[in-house]
Amino acid sequence: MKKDKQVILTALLILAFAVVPFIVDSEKSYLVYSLFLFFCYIIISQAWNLVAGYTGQISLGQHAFFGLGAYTTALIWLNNITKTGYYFDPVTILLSGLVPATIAAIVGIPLLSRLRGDYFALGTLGMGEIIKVIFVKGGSITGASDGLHLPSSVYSSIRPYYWTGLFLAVFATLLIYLIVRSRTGLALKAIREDETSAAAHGIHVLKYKVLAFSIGAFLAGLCGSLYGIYLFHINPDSVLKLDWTLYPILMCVIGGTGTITGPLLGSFFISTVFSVADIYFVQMHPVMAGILIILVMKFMPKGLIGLTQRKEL
Amino acid sequence: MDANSVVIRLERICKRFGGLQVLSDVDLEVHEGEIVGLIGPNGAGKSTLFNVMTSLYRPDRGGIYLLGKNITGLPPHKICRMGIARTFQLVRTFLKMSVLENALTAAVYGQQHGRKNALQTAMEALELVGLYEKKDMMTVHITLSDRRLLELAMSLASMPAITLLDEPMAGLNPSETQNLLRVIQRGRNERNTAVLWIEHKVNAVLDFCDRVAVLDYGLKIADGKPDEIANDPKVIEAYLGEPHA
Amino acid sequence: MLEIQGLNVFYGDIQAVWDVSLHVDEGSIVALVGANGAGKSTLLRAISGITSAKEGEILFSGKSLKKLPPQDIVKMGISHVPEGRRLFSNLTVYENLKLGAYIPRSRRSVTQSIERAYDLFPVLKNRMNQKAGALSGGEQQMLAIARAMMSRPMILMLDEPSLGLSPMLVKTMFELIMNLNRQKVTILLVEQNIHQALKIADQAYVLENGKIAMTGKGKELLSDPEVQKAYIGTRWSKS
Amino acid sequence: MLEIPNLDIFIQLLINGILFGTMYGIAAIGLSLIFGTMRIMFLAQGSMIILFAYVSYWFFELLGLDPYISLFLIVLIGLGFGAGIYHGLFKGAAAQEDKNISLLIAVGLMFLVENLMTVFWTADPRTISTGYTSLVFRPMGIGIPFNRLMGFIIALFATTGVLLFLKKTYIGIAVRAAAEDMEAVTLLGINPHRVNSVVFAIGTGLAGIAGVELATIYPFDPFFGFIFVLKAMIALAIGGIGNVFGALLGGIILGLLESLSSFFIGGGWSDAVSYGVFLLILMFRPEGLMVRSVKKA
Repeated sequence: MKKDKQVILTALLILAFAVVPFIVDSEKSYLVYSLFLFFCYIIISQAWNLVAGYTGQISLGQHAFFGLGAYTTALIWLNNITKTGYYFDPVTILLSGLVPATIAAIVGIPLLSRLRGDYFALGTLGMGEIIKVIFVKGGSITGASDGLHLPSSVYSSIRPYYWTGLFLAVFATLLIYLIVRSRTGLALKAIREDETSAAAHGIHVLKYKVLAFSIGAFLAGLCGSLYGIYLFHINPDSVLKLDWTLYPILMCVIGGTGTITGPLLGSFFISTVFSVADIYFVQMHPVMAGILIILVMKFMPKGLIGLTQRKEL
Repeated sequence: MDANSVVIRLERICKRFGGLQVLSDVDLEVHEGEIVGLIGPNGAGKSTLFNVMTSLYRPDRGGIYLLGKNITGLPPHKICRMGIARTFQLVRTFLKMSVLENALTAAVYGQQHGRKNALQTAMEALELVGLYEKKDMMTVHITLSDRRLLELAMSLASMPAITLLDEPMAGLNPSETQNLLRVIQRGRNERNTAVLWIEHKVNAVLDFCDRVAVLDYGLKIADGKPDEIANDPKVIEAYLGEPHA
Repeated sequence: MLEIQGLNVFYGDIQAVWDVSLHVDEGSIVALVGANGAGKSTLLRAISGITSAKEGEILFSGKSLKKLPPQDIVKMGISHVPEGRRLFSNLTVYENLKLGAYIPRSRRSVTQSIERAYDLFPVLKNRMNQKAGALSGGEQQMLAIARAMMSRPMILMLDEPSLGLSPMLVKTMFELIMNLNRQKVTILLVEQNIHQALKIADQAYVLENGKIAMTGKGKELLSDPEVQKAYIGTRWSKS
Repeated sequence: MLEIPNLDIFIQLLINGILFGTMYGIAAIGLSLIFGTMRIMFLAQGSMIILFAYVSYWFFELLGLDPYISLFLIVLIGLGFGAGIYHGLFKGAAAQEDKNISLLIAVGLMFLVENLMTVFWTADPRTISTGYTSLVFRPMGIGIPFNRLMGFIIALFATTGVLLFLKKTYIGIAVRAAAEDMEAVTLLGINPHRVNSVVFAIGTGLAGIAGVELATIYPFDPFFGFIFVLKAMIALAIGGIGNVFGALLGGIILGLLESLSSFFIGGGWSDAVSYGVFLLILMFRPEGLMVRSVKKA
């Protein structure tokens, strides 16, 4: 009974989000744009949530996969590789997820087998910087520091961005939900709790860590692709900046890592704060992000979700 | 005893840490359905032996044979799936998972061919140790003795050929201890699981085990029936540091 | 001098010490014995303030220690030699000792205290400029005790001083402890080597699963068949 | 084919590398000390350096204060600021088992300082240009810029100072002991918060030195701090944690590596080389960076 209710409520909520562009003037309203950002944040924070919240591996290289996704889309488009239309082309977007996922698997094997805890975090940070250098130094293929320009004339409305974002956010959340509830989820959580014990109970630790890392990269890549299509100008400063790692961390910790609803709450909260900040104090939102991350970690390290959990104890 | 029924055989296991020889030439056999106690003073190398058997450490020399197959150096998860389950001295259950999820993890990943009926196996194991009622609780919220029982249930859920118990009774009160002993016995009776058991409470081991092996400073100094062990002067000396005055 | 009333100690949600009451008289040796995991170390950690989740009362000369952080408890005159010695192995023997006299009261007389430590443990003097990590097990244990004595404590709490030492050294260690006691240092001793511990203890408490199971004079407990049964095993006493 | 440079250029490259590398070294010492007692990588260290570079810049622009004079003032500010940061932000989290909390607070601080600087002072690169900025000594035809030489000398003094502090003072010995075992330190009557705040003060004081040096020799912008802290971590990985002199040496080796690789492979790629070395060390020479955590386990 209770579960049915939740499903119905969730479906209604998604439906409500889906009809927003019909109600407000999507091209003029700031609301549609900020909800679009909200959806992007959900995708990328769920990705980080799987890797860090459920598997216990703090990755500081999420921005690299986000950027890889954006660049993959741009490169496919500009070089006319798949010949499938490109603007909101599902094949391109999917490939933009698969390329980072593959790279994550390749670099993940050495990183995850050799580095634990802080060292893994630092290792992923180094990895992200190397990828950045490769793109900056990629010459004419990647357009160096100026990056790549997509034909922006195809833009007509923000609505397709909005719906694709919504779809991907639902997809990401559902994917994480299903993984976490599956047998794979058991292995991931066991690894988070105690790697040695997990191995002693028959779990192939490296395999599952790489799997989670790779799925995280897949989702980050999808998000990067969508955002890249929105920007039309893909360069290292826009899609390979550390913000794309820090924002998801912030949203996860504010909402509560290792829960499904935590990143949703966190994304909502942060995108609201950012939107308000952008309207009233230009350029201040990264500053506010910094203040928020400190305040949250200092006063409620379990996040918003932690507020409800504490009462149970 | 029939050689075919040997579940695990250790051959001349050696392990050094830095300058310290923790295990020297340890031989040990455990047979099907047998409960073997492993005793010895603190720092004698008992837990290290377990860590070598489950491949958390690689022995410097020597071999480990499970049901006749050489398993030395295989990764820990493979060893678990081949039939060695263990508990840890400092209980290592997965705290932020429910009791059932813990048992389920062991049932899903611990069995070689398993994965079918994992839920049923996990439930049975919980029932066997008497934790069925608490299956939906977060492990972090159950007591230490329940966590020990849960670890035991997890080892049972992986349907092992042998279970290694590392001080399962530490921190349990007498009635909890009785319960634990009953569970160990049931595991043996119903499934013919062999048990190798590190224990500090010597009298429990002597009362309960079919055979007892004694380690001291990394050497196996005795191995035999409980009665023989209890009267072995070498053992008494190892335990008390000096003979009874 | 030290009085514990109805102490309960928790690790997270787990209770490790249950309603323990005990007292340590000035100038005495008190032993806490019991099996691994009986809660002995936890009790010491609670007294010295490292473990903070506790109910009940810990009084030292009538003052409550319950809410104080470890550094303030040391200043009141309680020194704790933790399990496993916990020396600073990259620091020299001298530096280890010097740090022992960190608190203002003892810092003034650090030179005399170090001299006294060398008198008590002459081996340390020969090795004063070596790193503590290079010492043998027995020397390390001596250094750990000497370091704790640097603050000139009134009570010295020792956690398993005989652990990992050869039988010969164990004997020396217990002689040392008695020697310290003769110099008016009150001793609270945690031991698994019950035989030795009970031999030198004025008063002893047997802990089981975090509760006090028995108490009495050390020598009385030593000959108590109940203790024999619990620790050495019924069959062992036959030998 | 690689071009074989003549000896003069090669020596010039070495000297530049060494002189620049000392800055990394100074930052790395701060990181090393903080990691030693708190077990976190203080990722905001780079932003602190940039912050002090700005302070030194504004002292110069507004008050006409020579950077080598304001250095003393900045080090003092740094010491106080560091202790303040510890008490204000990290004190509560330091006691917690979960080190991620401290790590994330450091990340938040980095983010905050970085972006606050951008808001106040824009993202335009700045540099202090004094009468002696372009002064270069030329012993035997090898050019040694005055500012870099000064930086090198100051770094040596600072390192020696830190070493003496750790060897000779009571609290210094306590810092070294705390890097091994904080709990044992508190059992000797030492307040762990005092140790941590001293360590933060020194780390931030060193950031002040590095900031002034940076401002005199290199154009900086708010976001340079992140790159800087990464470089300091690489220096640390090379030199090994817990060894003050090793950290300085690691910085110098990194400086050499960058100077040589940017000449031979080309600027920009030198970063990739540094990060590559970093990853390789993390993975294959764990005794450098990981020695403590292994022992703890």
